Amino acid sequence: GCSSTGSSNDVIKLGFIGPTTGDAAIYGSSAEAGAMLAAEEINAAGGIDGKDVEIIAYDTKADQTEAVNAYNRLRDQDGVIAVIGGTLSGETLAMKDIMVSDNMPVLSPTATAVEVTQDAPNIFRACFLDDYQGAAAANFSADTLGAKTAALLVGAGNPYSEGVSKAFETAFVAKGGSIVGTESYGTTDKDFSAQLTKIKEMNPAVVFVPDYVQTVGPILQKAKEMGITAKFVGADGWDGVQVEYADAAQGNYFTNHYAADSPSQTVQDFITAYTTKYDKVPNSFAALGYDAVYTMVSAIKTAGSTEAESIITALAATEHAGVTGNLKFNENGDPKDKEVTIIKIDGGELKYEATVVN
Amino acid sequence: MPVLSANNITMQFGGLTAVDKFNLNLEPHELVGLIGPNGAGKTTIFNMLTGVYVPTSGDIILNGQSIIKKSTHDIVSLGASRTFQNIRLFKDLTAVENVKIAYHNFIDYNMIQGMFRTKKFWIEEKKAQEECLKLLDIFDMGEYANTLAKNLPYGQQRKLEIARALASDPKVLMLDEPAAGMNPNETEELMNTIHFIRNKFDITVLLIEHDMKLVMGICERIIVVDYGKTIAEGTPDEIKNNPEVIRAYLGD
Amino acid sequence: MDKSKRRAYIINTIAIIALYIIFFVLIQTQTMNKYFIGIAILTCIMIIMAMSLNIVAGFLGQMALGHAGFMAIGAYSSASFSIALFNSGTELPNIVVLILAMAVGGTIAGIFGILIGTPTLRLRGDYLGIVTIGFSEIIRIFFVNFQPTGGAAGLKGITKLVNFNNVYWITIIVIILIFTLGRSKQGRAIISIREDEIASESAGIPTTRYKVLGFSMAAFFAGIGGALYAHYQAFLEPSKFGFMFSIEMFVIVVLGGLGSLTGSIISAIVLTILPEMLRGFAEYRLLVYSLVLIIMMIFRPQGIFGRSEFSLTTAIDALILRKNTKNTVDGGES
Amino acid sequence: MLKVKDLNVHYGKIHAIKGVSFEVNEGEIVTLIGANGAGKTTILQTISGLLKPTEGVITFNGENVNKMPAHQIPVMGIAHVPEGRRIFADMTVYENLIMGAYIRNDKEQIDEDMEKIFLNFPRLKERIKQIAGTLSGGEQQMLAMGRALMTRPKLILLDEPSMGLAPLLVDEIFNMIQTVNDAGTTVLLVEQNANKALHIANRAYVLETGLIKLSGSARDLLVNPEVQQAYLGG
Amino acid sequence: MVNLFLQQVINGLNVGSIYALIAIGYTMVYGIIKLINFAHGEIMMFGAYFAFIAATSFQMPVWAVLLLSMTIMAIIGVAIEFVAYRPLRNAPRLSALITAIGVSLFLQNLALIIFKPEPKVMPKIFPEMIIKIGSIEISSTTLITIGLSLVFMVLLDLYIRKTKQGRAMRAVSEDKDAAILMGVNVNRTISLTFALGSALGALGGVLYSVAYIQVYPTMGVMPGLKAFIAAVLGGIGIVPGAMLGGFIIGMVETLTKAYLSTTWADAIVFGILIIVLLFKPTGILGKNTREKV
Ligand SMILES: Nc1ncnc2c1ncn2[C@@H]1O[C@H](COP(=O)(O)OP(=O)(O)OP(=O)(O)O)[C@@H](O)[C@H]1O
Ligand SMILES: Nc1ncnc2c1ncn2[C@@H]1O[C@H](COP(=O)(O)OP(=O)(O)OP(=O)(O)O)[C@@H](O)[C@H]1O
Ligand SMILES: [Mg+2]
Ligand SMILES: [Mg+2]
Repeated sequence: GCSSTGSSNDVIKLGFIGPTTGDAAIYGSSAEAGAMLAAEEINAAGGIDGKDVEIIAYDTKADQTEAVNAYNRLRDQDGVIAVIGGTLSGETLAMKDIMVSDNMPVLSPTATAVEVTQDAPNIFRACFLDDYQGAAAANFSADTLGAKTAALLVGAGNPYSEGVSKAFETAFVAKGGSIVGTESYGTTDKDFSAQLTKIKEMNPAVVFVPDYVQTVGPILQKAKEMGITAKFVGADGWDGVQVEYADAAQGNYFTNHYAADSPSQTVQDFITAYTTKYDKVPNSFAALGYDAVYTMVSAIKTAGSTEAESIITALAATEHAGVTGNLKFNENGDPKDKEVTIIKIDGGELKYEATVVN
Repeated sequence: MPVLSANNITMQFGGLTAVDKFNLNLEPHELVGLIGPNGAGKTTIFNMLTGVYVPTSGDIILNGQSIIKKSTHDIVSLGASRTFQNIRLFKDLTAVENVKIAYHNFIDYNMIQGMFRTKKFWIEEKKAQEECLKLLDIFDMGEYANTLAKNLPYGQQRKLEIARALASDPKVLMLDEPAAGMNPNETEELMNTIHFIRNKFDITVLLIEHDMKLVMGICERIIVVDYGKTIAEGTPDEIKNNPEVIRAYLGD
Repeated sequence: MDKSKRRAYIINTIAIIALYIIFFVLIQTQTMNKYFIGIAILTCIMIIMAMSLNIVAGFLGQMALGHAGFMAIGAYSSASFSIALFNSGTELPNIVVLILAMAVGGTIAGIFGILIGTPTLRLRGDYLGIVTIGFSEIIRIFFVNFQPTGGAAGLKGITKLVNFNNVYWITIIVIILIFTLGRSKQGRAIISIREDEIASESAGIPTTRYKVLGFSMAAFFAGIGGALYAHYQAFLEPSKFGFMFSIEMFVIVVLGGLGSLTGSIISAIVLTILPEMLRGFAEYRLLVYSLVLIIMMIFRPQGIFGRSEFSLTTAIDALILRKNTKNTVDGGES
Repeated sequence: MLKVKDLNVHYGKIHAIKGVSFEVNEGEIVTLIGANGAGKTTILQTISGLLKPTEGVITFNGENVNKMPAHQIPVMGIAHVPEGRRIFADMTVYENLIMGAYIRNDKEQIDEDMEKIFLNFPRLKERIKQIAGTLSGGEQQMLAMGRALMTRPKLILLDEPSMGLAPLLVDEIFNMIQTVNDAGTTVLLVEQNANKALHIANRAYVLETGLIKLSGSARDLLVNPEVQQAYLGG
Repeated sequence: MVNLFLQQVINGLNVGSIYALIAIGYTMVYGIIKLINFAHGEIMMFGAYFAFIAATSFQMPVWAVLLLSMTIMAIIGVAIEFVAYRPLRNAPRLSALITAIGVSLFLQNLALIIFKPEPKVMPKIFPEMIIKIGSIEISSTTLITIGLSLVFMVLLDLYIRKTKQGRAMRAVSEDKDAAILMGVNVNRTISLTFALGSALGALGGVLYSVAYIQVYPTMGVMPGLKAFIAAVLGGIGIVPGAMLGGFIIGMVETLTKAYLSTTWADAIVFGILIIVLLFKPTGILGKNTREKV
């Protein structure tokens, strides 16, 4: 290798790791798109003390081995000084031990599993933890929607879906509600009629479906066809559902990082810039990828150095007001006091409904 | 006491009775021919005798032991081996390897000894190599020992199959049309070989063949089947002049 | 052991040691960074996987599309074992733990090989292929749902025990063992089944027993590969062991040449390194990779080596011979 | 009718046919005899287009055969009963015969021809619904012959049709060949059974390792001491 | 309860008929060149994309959407055979299998680059209606899916069994040289087989995407694998077997999810497949012909 001795002088190299091919491509490529947009904006605004930020992005195919290879390469061949990633919990956990022993400054935009940041002083994340928004959704369902009964529809084998729904269950029961049934589906399932038929019979007030748009969309569509009247509630994976599944999602709620109709200039600018650049509406992955880069860059600026230890120290103390809210970290490296926004889907638009802080 | 006997064996394929209550008694050291029209059931009889097919009914006794329902490889170790009507060699292996595979049961080391190549491995392999080469030499095939079976001339392939069948040290050797595709000279040579191995290894030979020169020339006894049933049995001379056999098989 | 064999042994031993010294120097002088070391380790593991798969696919001639399942069993069982061992406060040196874990992973995978092979190996060709896919998917789904090993979220907290040093020697040993297996009476019996099962039975080979033996040996070595993988990655996700991974291994074996162990080795090296070399292509990476695969297959349909083995001795002889004919009229003994 | 000129065929590096020339005239029975591996099968396969010659010309009724795609050759009137029979093992006997008439569209005459074949081979009629792969060797040979005749060929190439047949059937097959020939089909016959072949043939060529070594009228060759020595077991 | 069950049976028929259509493509190609055409799932995916484009960008009527998608994929199928499989016609079977895997990966990643990973929502191209039989509700889409599948399957089966071209296909699949000697144009017959198989695969893709409303680059993988299993279950190479296998897999899958377990559904489907094959080693309709020796 020729560039194995740290970053060269005129650019500051950051790594990005996430799946951009294979089954999970949609997550990695959204987060990557957000990250790239942020870097572009930062460079247009003068970069870091005049140096451009360069993001080197590697695909993982959502495969743990690939993730480790990608990370090793970013470190040894490309000489990045910090990493944005991984995008999925699994790939991030696979890289965790090496990242920790390298003391690499890492900010994962979207890895939600609890262990990602545990015992890892150099690893941070921008997203909520699973329990965090699960509880928020439960509180909202119980308090605001006044639901006494809820059914869970969970993606089995999908840690995100399982984690969030477990948190929902705990919080909902703590509020005195009862879970009338839990149905699950496999990660590659496309046919949900069997499960929904059963849920219809249970007749709950709320159905909690924490999953991503491409799964939630068809579920909502089918539910509507079957005439299920319960309210559907979801989590940040729903972001984007208003575009293609507006009818089916009408009148339902989900927890998110920000509201598209928020008066915040940051949010509006982001949405405009993203839509212009990519010709599509950003989802939560894109927003988190975007914020992660800004946060990391802000920490590097504060550190005034490309040296790992000072970036980590700076990161731990950083506070960044981003699209997804005000990001600052607790001692674990997880977001602290991050607000959960409740969104209502109305007429193909995402409408701000409430803000919940756990 | 016969080495191999079949009592009323029958084989049905769906509605078709390919072999019908067939009986056979092979005495030690005999050289017997099994002839009959195409489709008479000769190969099917071989398949039953060697455990490739399980007879619909009837019993087969090899060396005093019933081998009905025994698997082919067990029957081989009990002393009956065969060749095939359509040559079935291990095409991508050399001639000597083909023979060595059938010599399998006489090579004595286990997998661990083989993988770690203990002394036993070397001794046993050396012995196997020598024995198998010796066998090839009997068929004048020493020069072909390291030739891939598929590259052997046709006649040599036929002989290799016989050598392979002999490697398992059978008491009964069954040959299915060994001279098929051979010209008269090659057939002549094959006749001598069959005679020779029968005496050298002191075995019983049962052979199917349509070449009457070969059958009449070396068989001591001939069994004629038609439609799965024995229609005649006797010495070559008796068979040659049996009107029933002439009608059904020989033509005039 | 005759003279030429002894000579081959000596040449190969020298080559193995020389290769190790080269790596050792490269690593010590840090000419080879961690990224390359990581790839080298993975390559070793993939060599073991490909060689072991070659026992079923190449020697036995069966279409086995579920090798990832056995690897998963080996990985999970060895990892659970080492985790339990460390939790019990063992004082054993790491290499001993690794060897024990490999033994556990290999044995359990081998046992599953017997359990799965016994009923299924009477199926032929593509039917066997699909059943092996089926079993390996069932194994994967089991680990997705099995909470004691972390379920879908994965198994964490495995101690990293594998480094280039130990994986190199373990790979060499596995290579040698699989080679010698192929050239023993058991190996011959297994190969004869590939050539012609009916003829093999008729030559007195208990084909069912040897099929199961071949299958379980493949599973055993796959389990060892899995154990190494677990203790290199230090984290296991069930999704890693999906259908596509089995296919990937199968591709390696076919590309190397079914039945050619040296082919498997070369092909494992090429196909592990290729995707890394293509990283620069970003989203076009897999497009290029698949094109390379198609083109390689069209130009070398029988695989890199077909069924033959690459022999260092022969290669050296060929080199010397060429030199000799060039330089002197009389090649003579060398 | 059929003219083979200076034919050379290679299998990779193996030079199997080394400049063979011969011809078959309309109405004749010509036989090619030779030891195993002499190249008889190779020649027939080249005529029917399954193999491409490296050199040489094959003309049939004046038309250059080796320039046309192999599947056109049966349309020209050349049928080939291949070595090892090559019947469609998973199809029924009936379907095999119908496949023989693939290039024809005259339904009634197809039925007629089939009846004729059944007259010659009653065993086939008995087994009309049997899956061809389970027929015995001899039965398969009859089927292969029948299938080829279904194309209504002008020239039929026969590759060791008597191989593996019972003596009675061998006679029958040779009678068949005679009948087919009498009915106007020209025959090129490859045989191991040189004796029988020479008895029904008009002319013969003796092939040895890819070269024609002798040729002449069948009658002459039958009494040729060289031939007797090498191929007639005399 | 009974109604619920019947409802689930209809769901099963719906998925099953799609699996069956896709499985036929596998089986036909397998039958003729003994190749598991791994790219078949991707043929189906591209078929769905073309239908999506035709229906959204060009607002074509439904018959035109189907015709267009099937025709384009028939052509692409033939092209794939020509470029990637024909050069390997005489190579070992498994080599061709590897190119098929290569083609599959290639097409999938090509789609990823062209169409991006986000799923597109397939419009409802069939007239929308709910048909009530007793208290069971069936959507017109379901009925049309099942109906179309059945019609095409029956036509194809008749074609293969009764016509000259169909017989030629079987002849080529058994022995290419012998087929040539009968005057069969082998290349054309193989191309035809790919065309038919790919067109049916495309139809399956369109129906699948209409039923599950999405089109995305990896959509062919799972139904492709399921259809492959279906083909094997029914006896690979046998068209009616593929149909039967497709319906069985669809039904088992749906009923397992409804009554046994959703997390283990795929494992159970595989389990059943394995058990069936253990008792019937060449698939349900596979001929159990012992090799004649
Ligand atoms: N597996 C099978 N399934 C159905 N029928 C079979 C099977 N094997 C053999 N047959 C039938 O059984 C009869 C006897 O066949 P067999 O092969 O034993 O004949 P054979 O006497 O060896 O004839 P040949 O001399 O032509 O080889 C034939 O009619 C054949 O069609
Ligand atoms: N597919 C092949 N590949 C390589 N060499 C071949 C192939 N087929 C035939 N040969 C070689 O070509 C030569 C002629 O073979 P061919 O089959 O034409 O002989 P033949 O006269 O028909 O013999 P037989 O009487 O055994 O049928 C032989 O030396 C043979 O080994
Ligand atoms: Mg026979
Ligand atoms: Mg020949």
